[in-house]
Amino acid sequence: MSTANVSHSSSGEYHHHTAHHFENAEAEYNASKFGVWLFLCTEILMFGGLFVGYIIYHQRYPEIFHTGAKFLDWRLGATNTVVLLISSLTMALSIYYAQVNNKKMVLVNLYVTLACAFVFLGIKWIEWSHKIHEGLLPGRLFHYDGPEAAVKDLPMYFGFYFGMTGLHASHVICGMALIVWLIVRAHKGHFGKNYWTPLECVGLFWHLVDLIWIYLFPLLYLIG
Amino acid sequence: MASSDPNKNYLNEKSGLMSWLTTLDHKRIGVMYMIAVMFFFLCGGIFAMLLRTELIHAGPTIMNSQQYNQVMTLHGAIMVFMVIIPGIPAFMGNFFLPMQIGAKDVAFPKLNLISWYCLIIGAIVVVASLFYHGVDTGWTFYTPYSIKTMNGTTLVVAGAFIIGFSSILTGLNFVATVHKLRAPGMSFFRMPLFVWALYSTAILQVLATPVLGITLLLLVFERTMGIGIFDPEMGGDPVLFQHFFWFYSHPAVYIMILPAMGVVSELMATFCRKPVFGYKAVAFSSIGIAAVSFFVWGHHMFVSGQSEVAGILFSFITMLVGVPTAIKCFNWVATMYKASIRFDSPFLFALGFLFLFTIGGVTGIMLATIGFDVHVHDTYFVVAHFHYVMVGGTLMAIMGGFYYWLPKMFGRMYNEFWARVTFVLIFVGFNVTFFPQFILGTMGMPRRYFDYLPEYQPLNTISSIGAYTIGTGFLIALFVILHCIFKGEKAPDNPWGARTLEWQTKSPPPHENFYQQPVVTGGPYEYR
Amino acid sequence: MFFSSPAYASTFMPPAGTAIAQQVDTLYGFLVAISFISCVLVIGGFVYFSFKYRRQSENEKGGGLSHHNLLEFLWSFIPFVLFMVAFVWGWIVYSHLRSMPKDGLEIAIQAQKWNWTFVYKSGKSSSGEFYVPIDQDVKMVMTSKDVIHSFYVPAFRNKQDVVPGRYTTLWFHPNKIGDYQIFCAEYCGDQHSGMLAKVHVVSRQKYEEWLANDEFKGLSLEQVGQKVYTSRCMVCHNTTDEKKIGPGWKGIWGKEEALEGGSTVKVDENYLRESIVNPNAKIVKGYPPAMTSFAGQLSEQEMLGVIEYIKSLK
Amino acid sequence: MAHDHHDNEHHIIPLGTYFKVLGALLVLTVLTVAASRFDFGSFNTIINIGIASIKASLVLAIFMHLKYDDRLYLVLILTSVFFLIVMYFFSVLDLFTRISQGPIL
Repeated sequence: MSTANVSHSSSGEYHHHTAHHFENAEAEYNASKFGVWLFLCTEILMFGGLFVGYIIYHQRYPEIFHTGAKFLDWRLGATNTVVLLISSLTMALSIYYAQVNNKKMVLVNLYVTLACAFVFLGIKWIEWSHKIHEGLLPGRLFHYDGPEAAVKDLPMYFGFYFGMTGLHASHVICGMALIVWLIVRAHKGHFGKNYWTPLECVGLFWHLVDLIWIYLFPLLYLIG
Repeated sequence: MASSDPNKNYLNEKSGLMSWLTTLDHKRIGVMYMIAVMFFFLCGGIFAMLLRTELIHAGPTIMNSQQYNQVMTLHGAIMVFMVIIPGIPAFMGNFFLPMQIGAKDVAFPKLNLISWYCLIIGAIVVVASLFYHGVDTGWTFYTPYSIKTMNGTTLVVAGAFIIGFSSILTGLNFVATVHKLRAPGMSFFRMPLFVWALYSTAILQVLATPVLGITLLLLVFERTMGIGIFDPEMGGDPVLFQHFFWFYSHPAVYIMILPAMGVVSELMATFCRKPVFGYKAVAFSSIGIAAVSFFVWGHHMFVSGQSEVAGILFSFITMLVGVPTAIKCFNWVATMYKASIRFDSPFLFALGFLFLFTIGGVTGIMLATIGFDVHVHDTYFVVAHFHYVMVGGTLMAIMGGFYYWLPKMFGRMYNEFWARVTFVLIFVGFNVTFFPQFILGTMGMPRRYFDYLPEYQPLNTISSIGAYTIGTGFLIALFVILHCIFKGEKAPDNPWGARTLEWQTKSPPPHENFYQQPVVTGGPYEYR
Repeated sequence: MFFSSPAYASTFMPPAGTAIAQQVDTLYGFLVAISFISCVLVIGGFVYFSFKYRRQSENEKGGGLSHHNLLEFLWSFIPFVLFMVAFVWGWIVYSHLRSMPKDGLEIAIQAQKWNWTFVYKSGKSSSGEFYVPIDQDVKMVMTSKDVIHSFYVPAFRNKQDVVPGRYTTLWFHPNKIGDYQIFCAEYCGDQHSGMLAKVHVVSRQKYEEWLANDEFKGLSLEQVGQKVYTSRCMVCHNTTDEKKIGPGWKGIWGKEEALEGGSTVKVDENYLRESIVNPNAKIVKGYPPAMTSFAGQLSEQEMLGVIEYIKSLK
Repeated sequence: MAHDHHDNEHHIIPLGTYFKVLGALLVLTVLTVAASRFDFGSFNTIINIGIASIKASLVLAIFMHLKYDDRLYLVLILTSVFFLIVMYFFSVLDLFTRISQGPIL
């Protein structure tokens, strides 16, 4: 988020110029991390609002949520959790390798993280298309005619399901775009033991996306 | 450091529209916010005049009920989301926060520019709803009415969602700037009180606005897919929407008033030429108000079907949030004891703020008393209360801040006589408009009424006449400001003899604010 | 502010119709008094200081003290005590306002976009006119058929939102005969300001009489329809042919009406009956789907009366 | 405020710790799935949220370096979670203390 004007000093080693209004790179690094942590608070509060709504309605209409959860395949959810945990690890490793100046491993880990993200979206797409195919859609679009449809207001569960997983998937896609941006810069050799701020900032965002899925998985999938 | 060429400053350093639209200088972004907020205030003001013209006497006067509902909604939405929330923090805060703490810029200049574009894009989306059947839900978008009504509402809700990001990013920027970019020697208790007020506002903006974001997003899903979370026909609970909405919207009213209190603290210190009485008390009450503001939103829902237990608890906590506000008022009055007071128009507006905000505050306590609130809830008593606090509070402070900082922002002096004319017109017009509305509310006239019973006629006519006086006052103020920016005569660097950092540099200030990094040794208001 | 004496101040309140309304008035008088005093203190204070400490010479500095612990404690503690007194008094009055009496005359209120319907236990329902006997606890159980409304009687100092999808309650004990205005206090759309009704507090004997008599006795079907029109339909439909919220009724009987979505329908008895019970089935071209259904609210006699009345509007 | 620039004294977490944390997270995932097999009634939600919070604090502490960073970031996160709890508490306080009223006709 800081102005990264790029210049290559003589030894080909990339040297990041600190923005004019910061004293030194250290102050800029701290400010950037502080800014990202504040942004993570806004994300927690946004998703938190949705979780509060979910828990309140779960307490008021337990049978809707228990019937709804039966349609979800917890095995797919569990695999997605494992996939995201691994992507979280490889993201953290990419920062570790940047700190020890091993530029090749930074790239490897970023690619693995990106791959995990694609796998996650793939599994997500399988689940969504299965629901859309069966007509288990939110609100007015709901046209499922199985026995469970007798439960009053069942579409509300799928309103929450598509709302929460949709919002989370959109954040996964934003995370993937940021990782591609990191990969491009890593190829240019921007990251090393003197400068890895963007890596850490995108890493923090990615870990938060994983954190939200850690809460989402039990609340949505494991209440059957 | 700034280029030492004396006649180079942030205004003429680069020229051309693109240099403005892609600027990363917090001062230029502040000026761009000023232009945007003044324009939106003009639109909101026109809608206000239309409302009051319609209510001059009972029955349709210049529009039918559907048009009245749309004008009422747009007046509320524009004034809240586009004038009063970005008003002081984004315009004066962006310009003066970095200067008052001796920094060269805000922590994230690019983010600062993005937040300005969020406001503009959001505003365009809101205005686009006019050409798509309009919106008539009131600025609160209560469900299930907002779900079923005309489809301009989706655009206004999406617009407000985008404007929310402008508020979040500004708050995020200010918290990071205050924590990380203070000048050497400037500890937290040497910061001016304007910075304290903006810091507590920024915390509110960061922590409260995201919940509005998710609420408006759910409302858009509700309208497009009918997910039924807030729709009683599909199992939802409309009162839960009110809980979600007001969880943001009450901290939002403190986002509106805290910066105004910051401006008034600055004006008090400068024009009484002494430190503000009880600096630590005023600073901590800003933080106190920000903290307690998250616990009181239920007083907007005393009669909404909320349970009695919750109502009583919210009434009790609302009384607690009244105490730090009262402390601030008493501290300002105590500042004037044994002071050396100069009656320039910024100070007149500060006194106007004190007068009107006191009435706004005490009527707030009356409304917090749940036994009485049941009678006057959703009546003109509430309309009068929040106009006394928002127009009498925040707008008086915006005008006071404008006149106070114009010499610093543009290096030119405003016309003192005409500025005082605007004060008299606005102050008198305001009381004539909104004081009768207290009485209308006690007599039981509900709010958002297009047509009213004959017994409310005389007071409504008086109120409309007062509204025209405020209108003229603000219009003259617009000319005073425009005249000052383009044709005002040169102003000295520190016309008021103020001690805060932004007055210790040239006006208009150079690109990097200071020629050499200021080192702070004493408090912000050392006059001896 | 409102002149110092609280009693004088409450003259702005509409005449109180219940005992609890008196309590709200005294609370209101107390609140006005402490507000007036604190305004005089603060405003008087700074006006006096601003005159006394005008700047005498150009470089005169402000002196005075910058903090004073006792003073700061006092002006935090005294407002706190005053606010707590206001809170507790408010709590007591609120509990009176909201504690439902065990036995009382139970009446169901149905709010609908832009009129109130009162349904008595005897099955009699009246729209816009709410007859209650004097000196009797009246319990109202309210629900809305479409959006949130709010049942507000200024004379009884009481209001309660009427939320669709659930029942909210309100009660009062009228102790003065008279007619009191009912407002809708929660924004509910176009005719929010037109959603008015009246509480008629009458003697018990007159109340029994009103409850028993069939207001349509001896009236022709057309006159019944005219009565139903004035109490329910006038808010949205004109008897001329010009548009209000819904289409005007003059000369529409037997006419071929163009509908949204291109098709047309002949205005006859079953079209009108269907439009009353399920209005969104066939909407006339150029009109918003704003009408909520009157299913279960109109008796057969009233339905026939409205149709008869429309026929008579040539 | 000025830090010396040459040696970044940022704490570098040893490689092994990352893999240990991943292991712990996977075990907890298995645990939470297993816990959902049994029906503890309304206790289930509390267990779900409990295990999820342990996993979350592991990710926060190690993967996001919160353990070795400025205390301020932890305060920020806890304040946001605290205000969410406040929102939940007051909304639920209202929803579950309403005197339920049925139709009378």
